[in-house]
Amino acid sequence: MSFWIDPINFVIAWLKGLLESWGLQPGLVTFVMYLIGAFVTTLLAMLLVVFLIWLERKLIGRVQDRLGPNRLGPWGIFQTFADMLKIFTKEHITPDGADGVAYNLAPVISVGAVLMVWAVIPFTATVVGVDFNAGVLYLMAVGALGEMGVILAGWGSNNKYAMLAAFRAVAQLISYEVPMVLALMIPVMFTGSMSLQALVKEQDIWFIFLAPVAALIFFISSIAEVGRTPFDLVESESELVSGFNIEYSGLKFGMFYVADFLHAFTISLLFAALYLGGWRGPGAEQYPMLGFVYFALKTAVVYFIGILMRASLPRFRIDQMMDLNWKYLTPLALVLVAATAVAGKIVPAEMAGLRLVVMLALNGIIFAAADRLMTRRRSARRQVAQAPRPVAHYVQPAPTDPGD
Amino acid sequence: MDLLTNHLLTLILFTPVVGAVVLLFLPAKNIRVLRWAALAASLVPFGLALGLWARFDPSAEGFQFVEMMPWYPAIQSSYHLGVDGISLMMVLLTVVLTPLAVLASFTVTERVKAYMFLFLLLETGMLGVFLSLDLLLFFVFWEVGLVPMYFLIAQWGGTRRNYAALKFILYTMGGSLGLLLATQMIGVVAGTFDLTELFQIWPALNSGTLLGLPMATVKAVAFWAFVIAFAIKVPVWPFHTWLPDAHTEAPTAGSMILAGVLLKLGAYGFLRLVLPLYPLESKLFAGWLAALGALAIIFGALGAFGQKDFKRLVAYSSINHMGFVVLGIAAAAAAVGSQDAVIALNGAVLQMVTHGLSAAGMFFLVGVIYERTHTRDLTEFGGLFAQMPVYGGVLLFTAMGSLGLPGLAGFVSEFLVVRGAWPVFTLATALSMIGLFFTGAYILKALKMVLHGPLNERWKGKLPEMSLREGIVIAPLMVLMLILGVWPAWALDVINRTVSMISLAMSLWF
Amino acid sequence: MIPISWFLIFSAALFCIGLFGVLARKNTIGMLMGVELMLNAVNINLLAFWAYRYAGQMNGLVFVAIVFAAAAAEAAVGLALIISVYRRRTTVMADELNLMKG
Amino acid sequence: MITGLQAFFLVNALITLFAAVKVVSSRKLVHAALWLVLALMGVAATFAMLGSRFFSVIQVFVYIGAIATLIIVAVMLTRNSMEDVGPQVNRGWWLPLVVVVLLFVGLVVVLSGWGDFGLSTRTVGAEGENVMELGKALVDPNGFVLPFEIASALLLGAMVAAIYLATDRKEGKR
Amino acid sequence: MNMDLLIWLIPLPPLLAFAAIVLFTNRSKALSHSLAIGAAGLSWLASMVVFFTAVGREELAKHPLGVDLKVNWLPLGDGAFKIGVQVDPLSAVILFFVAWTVLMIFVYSVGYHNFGQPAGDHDKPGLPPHGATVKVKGHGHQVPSVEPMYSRFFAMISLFAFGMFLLVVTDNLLTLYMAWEIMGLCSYLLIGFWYAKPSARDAAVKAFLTTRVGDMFMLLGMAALYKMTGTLNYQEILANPTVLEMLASQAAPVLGLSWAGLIGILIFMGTVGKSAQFPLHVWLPDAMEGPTPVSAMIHAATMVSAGVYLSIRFFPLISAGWDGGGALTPAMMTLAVVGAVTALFAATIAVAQNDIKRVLAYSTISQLGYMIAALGVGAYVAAAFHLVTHAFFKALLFLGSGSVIHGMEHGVLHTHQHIDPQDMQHMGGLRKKMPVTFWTFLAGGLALSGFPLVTAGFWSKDEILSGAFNGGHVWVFVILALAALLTAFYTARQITLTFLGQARSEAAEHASESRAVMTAPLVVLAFFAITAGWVGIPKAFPGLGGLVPNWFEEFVGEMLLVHGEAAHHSLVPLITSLVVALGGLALGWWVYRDVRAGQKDPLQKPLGPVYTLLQNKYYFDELYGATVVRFSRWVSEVFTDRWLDRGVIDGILHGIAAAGLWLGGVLRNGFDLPVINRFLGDTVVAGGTRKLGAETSKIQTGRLQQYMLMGLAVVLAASAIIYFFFVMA
Repeated sequence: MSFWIDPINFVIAWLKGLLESWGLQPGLVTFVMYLIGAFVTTLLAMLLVVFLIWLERKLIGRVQDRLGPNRLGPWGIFQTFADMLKIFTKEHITPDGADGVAYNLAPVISVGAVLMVWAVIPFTATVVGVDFNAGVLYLMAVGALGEMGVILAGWGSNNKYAMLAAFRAVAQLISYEVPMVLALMIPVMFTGSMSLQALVKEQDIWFIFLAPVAALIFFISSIAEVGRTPFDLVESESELVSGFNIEYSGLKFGMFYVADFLHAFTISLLFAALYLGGWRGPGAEQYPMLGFVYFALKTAVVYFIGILMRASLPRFRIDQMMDLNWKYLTPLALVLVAATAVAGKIVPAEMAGLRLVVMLALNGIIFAAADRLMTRRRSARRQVAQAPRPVAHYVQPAPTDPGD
Repeated sequence: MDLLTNHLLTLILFTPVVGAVVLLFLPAKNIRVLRWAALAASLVPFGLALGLWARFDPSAEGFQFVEMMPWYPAIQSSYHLGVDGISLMMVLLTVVLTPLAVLASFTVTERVKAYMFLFLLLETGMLGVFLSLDLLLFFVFWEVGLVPMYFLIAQWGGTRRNYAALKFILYTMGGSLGLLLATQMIGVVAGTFDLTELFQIWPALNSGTLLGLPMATVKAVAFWAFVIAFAIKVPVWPFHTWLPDAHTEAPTAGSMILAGVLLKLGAYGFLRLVLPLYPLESKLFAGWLAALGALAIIFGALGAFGQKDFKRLVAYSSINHMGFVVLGIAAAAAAVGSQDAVIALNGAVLQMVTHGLSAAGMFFLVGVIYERTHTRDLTEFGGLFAQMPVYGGVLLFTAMGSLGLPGLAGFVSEFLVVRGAWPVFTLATALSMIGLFFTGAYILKALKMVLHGPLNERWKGKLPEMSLREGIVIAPLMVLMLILGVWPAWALDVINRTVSMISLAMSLWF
Repeated sequence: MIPISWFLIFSAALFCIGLFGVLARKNTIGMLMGVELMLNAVNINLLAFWAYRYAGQMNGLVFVAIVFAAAAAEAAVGLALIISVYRRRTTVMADELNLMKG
Repeated sequence: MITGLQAFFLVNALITLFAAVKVVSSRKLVHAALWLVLALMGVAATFAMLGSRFFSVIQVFVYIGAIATLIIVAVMLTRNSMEDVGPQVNRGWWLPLVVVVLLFVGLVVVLSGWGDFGLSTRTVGAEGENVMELGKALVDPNGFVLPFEIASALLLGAMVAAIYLATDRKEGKR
Repeated sequence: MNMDLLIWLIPLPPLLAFAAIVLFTNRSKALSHSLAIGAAGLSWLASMVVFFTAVGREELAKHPLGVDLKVNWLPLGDGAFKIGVQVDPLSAVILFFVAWTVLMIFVYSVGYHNFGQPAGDHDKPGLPPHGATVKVKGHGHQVPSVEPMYSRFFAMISLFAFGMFLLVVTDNLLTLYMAWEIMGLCSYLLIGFWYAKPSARDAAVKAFLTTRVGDMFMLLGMAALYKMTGTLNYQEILANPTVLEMLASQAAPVLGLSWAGLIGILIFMGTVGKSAQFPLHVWLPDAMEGPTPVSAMIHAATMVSAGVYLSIRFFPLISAGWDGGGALTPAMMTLAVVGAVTALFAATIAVAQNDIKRVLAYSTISQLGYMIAALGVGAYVAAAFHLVTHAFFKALLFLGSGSVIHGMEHGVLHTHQHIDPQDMQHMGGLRKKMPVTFWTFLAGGLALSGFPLVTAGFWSKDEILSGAFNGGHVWVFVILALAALLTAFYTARQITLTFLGQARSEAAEHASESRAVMTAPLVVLAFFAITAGWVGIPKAFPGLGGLVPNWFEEFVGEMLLVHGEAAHHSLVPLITSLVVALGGLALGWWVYRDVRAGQKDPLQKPLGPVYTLLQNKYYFDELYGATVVRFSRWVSEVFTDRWLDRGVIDGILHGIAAAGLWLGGVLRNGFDLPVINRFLGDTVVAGGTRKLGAETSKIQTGRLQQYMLMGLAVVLAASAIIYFFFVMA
């Protein structure tokens, strides 16, 4: 194994040999290696966030016809460092009546939950933290931990806005987990495994082509999971001031902030891994580092789309958000899972071309049907809304027959 | 996929119930959702049954897709399902007609939830009768099919619905009592309810007693109990008077199912139970049955010709048509083992299918016109062809299918029955031609009074043409009628082998 | 290796603690939490027997899965009930809910 | 001599049991809920130690992600129970305690009479459970499809029931 | 192309045209008739190819075309019922005239239904068009209007054509029956084409039901035949001496007939209904309610021909056991009697009819009787020959009469005179107004009356007469000769009244010739009406015999397994036919040569009540109405419905129900209420339970946890006891 082909594993092997040569037990070596891996990954992720924050501000600025950060360093690239410095040096404030444990635990859980995701992501053909036979489930489980952070923050702050926001957030997160899991079921069905590495390896055809609608659902619900525009009801300023983290400042606020950005990036990673073939690309098997580049590029594209959405879409109302989930995405995902399961059985994986055509057609049909239903409902509601209403006095409306 | 193939029948059987239960949890006010959900629930067994048909091997002997599980081990009753050619055709008929009937019921606005619930329950009852290979199970499903129909008539029926529903339930319940009695007797004497076993042991049973009665008496009692139960359901003249009332008062879709499938239960009972279990008795009494069949043909047709109520006319036509089924069965029982018997049975089973299609279509079309005019009195129509040309064409087509016009479904089966019955019951067959003649007479009478003649000014410009939904309901029936008439081989392929086997098995007892 | 007895005793202890919660907590939500603990104890038992004796079979795992389902259902319905009761009677204390008194 | 794994088990068990005790004794219900989370985590770790990674993840997902969150939300929704910091156990709390201790003792006694009580060799391999096999067993007609379907129906029923119960059906207001 | 396949394809284009018109093109009149005519043209083309191939084939009767391609239609028992096609000499000649007439009628219909004319002022679907007003130079001007249901008409006649082609090319009785019934349906639809007219509506029902009577017998005959032979294929039955022998020798259970006789008569009953033979002839004159091309379709090209075709086809069966001379079989005797009676009977009625189409209708019945009678005496080839020639000239006559009516309608619209355009009393002198129609009609009329030598009718009729005479059946010969005389007479009457003399109404003065699209088919058919006879000039005919080979005899005669005795040509029938034809024509012209407007029929006075009897068709309709129709209505409405079902059966049911109610009431009042409710209910059971409940309810505190604790304690104690005392011990 040469350094140039697979530098990371080369370093790992070297470190391992080094530690073993010190006479440590093999179990302990593994443990230490995991520790080092986790540390390095975490560090990288944290550093990445610094860059992401700058990137996002810059991009959104451009979308909104502004310049964005432009003072510190070339293209304002050091702006984030300045912000960091400021946050690090701020005083730790704990509000009156706050529940100390919950209040202080919340930011840690938030960041931790996001970082834990990175443990199972296959970065290249050879580099993956834990190739876990229930990796997809693990993703969901870890996501669930994030909710815990939000709810603790909301409750611990002893602030009714924070509390309300936390409720909203939890409602939103739990709700959108449902279509997300269902959308994840489809790649799992194609692969027959819940291991992420296996999922990536199976994507001779990217799953976004085999299951475009599932990809769409996953993308939408993962944005909702992150709580970004247009799903940022949690922090709708006019209603909830600033959301569940209103009472936080300084480093603790910073941790929420980091968790937010990191989460956004993580879902892009996941999307790229699950639907865009992850590290797969020409030559990635032979030169794993090339896979890393592919993966990064795909992630960047997804992330970029996410930012564009954030910059261009208005916020949902809470009922719209819930409607979208329960009345649209969830049923759609359910139908999709069932239909894909049947179609997948009928057209075996060996007939790749046929399978691709069938799946595309199926997705198209289902999506068109769902869209049609949705449109009709919406227009029906609009008609009701536009109907003239009695102004001066209230008249008991005659019971209408919804069947006609 | 194993689940699908190994338990296909169970799936077909119980998906309507599952759908019905799901319906219970939907909001009662959202009628649209209820309707579509019911339709979807009835389409699932349709799809599954198509799969069943595709996997069915028409050349194989005996029952296929057999499922057997202990159900009531204490009395040797088991959950035993299976299909052969006859039951497959009946299942197909049921699953085709039910979605159409549900679609036809989209005009029901009162208590839609209960209505659809009952409908889906009814479907399971009917399918259960066709699929079960256990006498007790057969009886259970027989009753399951009965009750929803009662409520459908009594709750959503016409003006005299209570009388009609009561007559229906009492009459058929009376028959069912006999069925229950016979089932019990057979179960106790033979020690099993399993039909495949009973086919082997019951006809051979000659010794032993039950409650001190000699076996011959027991068998005769059970035989007549069966015959009367099924004769009422078919209905064979003179047990037929419940039918015009029930049909006339039932809601449109109820009539469709009643005529399309429920009547077939009786004939199916003859084919599945009476003939194989009582080959000797059947042959002995076949003459009487043939006579009753011929009388049903003649008096059914005459009765229809004498009606002024459109729906009653169509109802009597069912008696007329089912008479051919009875005649065919009687001929098969008498000429057991010969080519005539096979042809007659083929004809009888095919007639069950074709009558299911045409009668359902006719009842639906009566419903269509009734919804527009709120009358069924033939004298109040007239000249509607000009108002509703598409409806007129469709009615003409369906009526011709019912009349047995060659090229449409009814003819093939009628010809086969006549061919099969002629050498056996020459006189009855010849007399039944009177009925066949009057079939033409009443059909033309209906057409003449509804479509032709000067337009009744009352309806001028008031009758909208058939809607798309109505078109969708009737179109499959029309297509099937045409296909069966032009190319009946695909259906007969399925039936032929089975009825040959039945006939052969019966002949072994002589 | 860890003997199975450790797991069994651990689960027994967890079960008893949960049971105590169910029996002694005033608050119905607290009782519910006790139930969850008991169910977890059961699962530990199931998995322990599975791991030590019947790893080739699926019975234990299947049962664990079903316990999970039951637990989820129980939590959902239980909490919904509690909230519903709370709406009507503004209390969730078990000793105040005695409509069943004969 | 206690191995690393045994030590880890003991630490984990102690933490879990302690958290469980806090669950049933904590005065603040929200704290109790948080302790519950910790206890459940401990159980998840125990699952992992038993070789079932799948169920340990499921434990986190279902119990912590769903059930514990639900409980916390419920606690917060029933406001005055949250503010109630008085004694959280019934007056006659000693009676259950006695019963429970008796039960524990009885369980241990009964269990210790079991021949395999000291069994310490596992039959499960290092790779843990085979999720694929589990899945197949769940939908196999000769396996567990019936329990599985019943459980599904139970979940569905629970969902419907929960929605029904929680819907505020005051007149004129939705 | 494969000839077998081509034969299969002959009936197909009209069917497709029918489907296409019904489903797609019924909005467009031009498209609809183009489709229909195109389809008829394709069928015509295919038929011609098949016909000429067949003509050129050696030993066609033994090896018909198209028999190699069969399909399993019905799997039955161990075998299957096969259907297929065959073209043997008989079907070939039928195919020839069917193809020609069908095509001509299709073309003619375009003009008849006024294609290209404006839509009518008050026209409604279901009624004949009443004419449209067109403004020409400022003032209104009535012209014929286009039929509102134009497309429907073409759809229906396409289906009709399909039925006929199918009937001709099929190789078995079952398919023939199917085609037969399809045509029955079409005739029902077409006769009732103007369905809003009550008369048309009733005529349609009458036609359908009357023919259905025959069909029922035919169905029985078919069943019996199938049972006896195990097949319905022509070749296997009719060309198979052993089968025929078997059928002829086995006795049937009815009337001492052999099976061949019984089946033959049953099948012949189908012909009686379809070809309107006595006594089922009543529907055919009424069928004139349909549009004229329909009358032509029904009476010439298709339906009635189909009936005779069936009888000709089954002649080997009907004549099974007949050795070519000597005594007729019972079935043949039936045919001879029915045919002869019909021929004379219908001819007498025709003499007294005034409606131009009704005359032709009765004439048709009469001519069909001729053919049947010919079959009855064993003149197989003559019957087929007359069938062919009759088809041509009768189609010509009907279309011609349609053209006359059209011209009269034109006059009616022009003059606003309220007269029946079909009544010959109002016509006269149309010879000059409508020359093409006149000359073609004349050709047809002469052929019908058997004008010697030049017309087709003469040759075929002569052959029948000589067949009857030479076969020794003098009574048949006499009746047929009488009928021929009457035929010539009423033909002359018709032509004289219509075309000759002076116009007897204003409308007739303003009548005008029809358009070319109508007259061109007339010319074509007139050609065949003249020439079709020359292919069948008997060898023994004095002078002409042998100049032209008797192709028809050779070609069709091949079909027969048993030939009649060699025709020793006698001069008696020849002279008879000359005399009756010329005499009848002359007499007719002489009687009617100058009938004036408003004048009564010259025959009315000399014949007196007989004339009234004839004019009212021997009161057959009234007779049937008073007996059959009334009886069946009484049986159905009163006997079955009111007495049997509602009275007897329901009465018994209601009696049972009343008895049940009474019993229930007695039980309730006599047992339930006093014994169970008061005694048992109030004192023993309920009271005790209530007390017990009150006692035990005290331990119900309503506290969940206490219950649980109690339960747990009990369980714990129980388990401990069990464990320590049973397990440990």
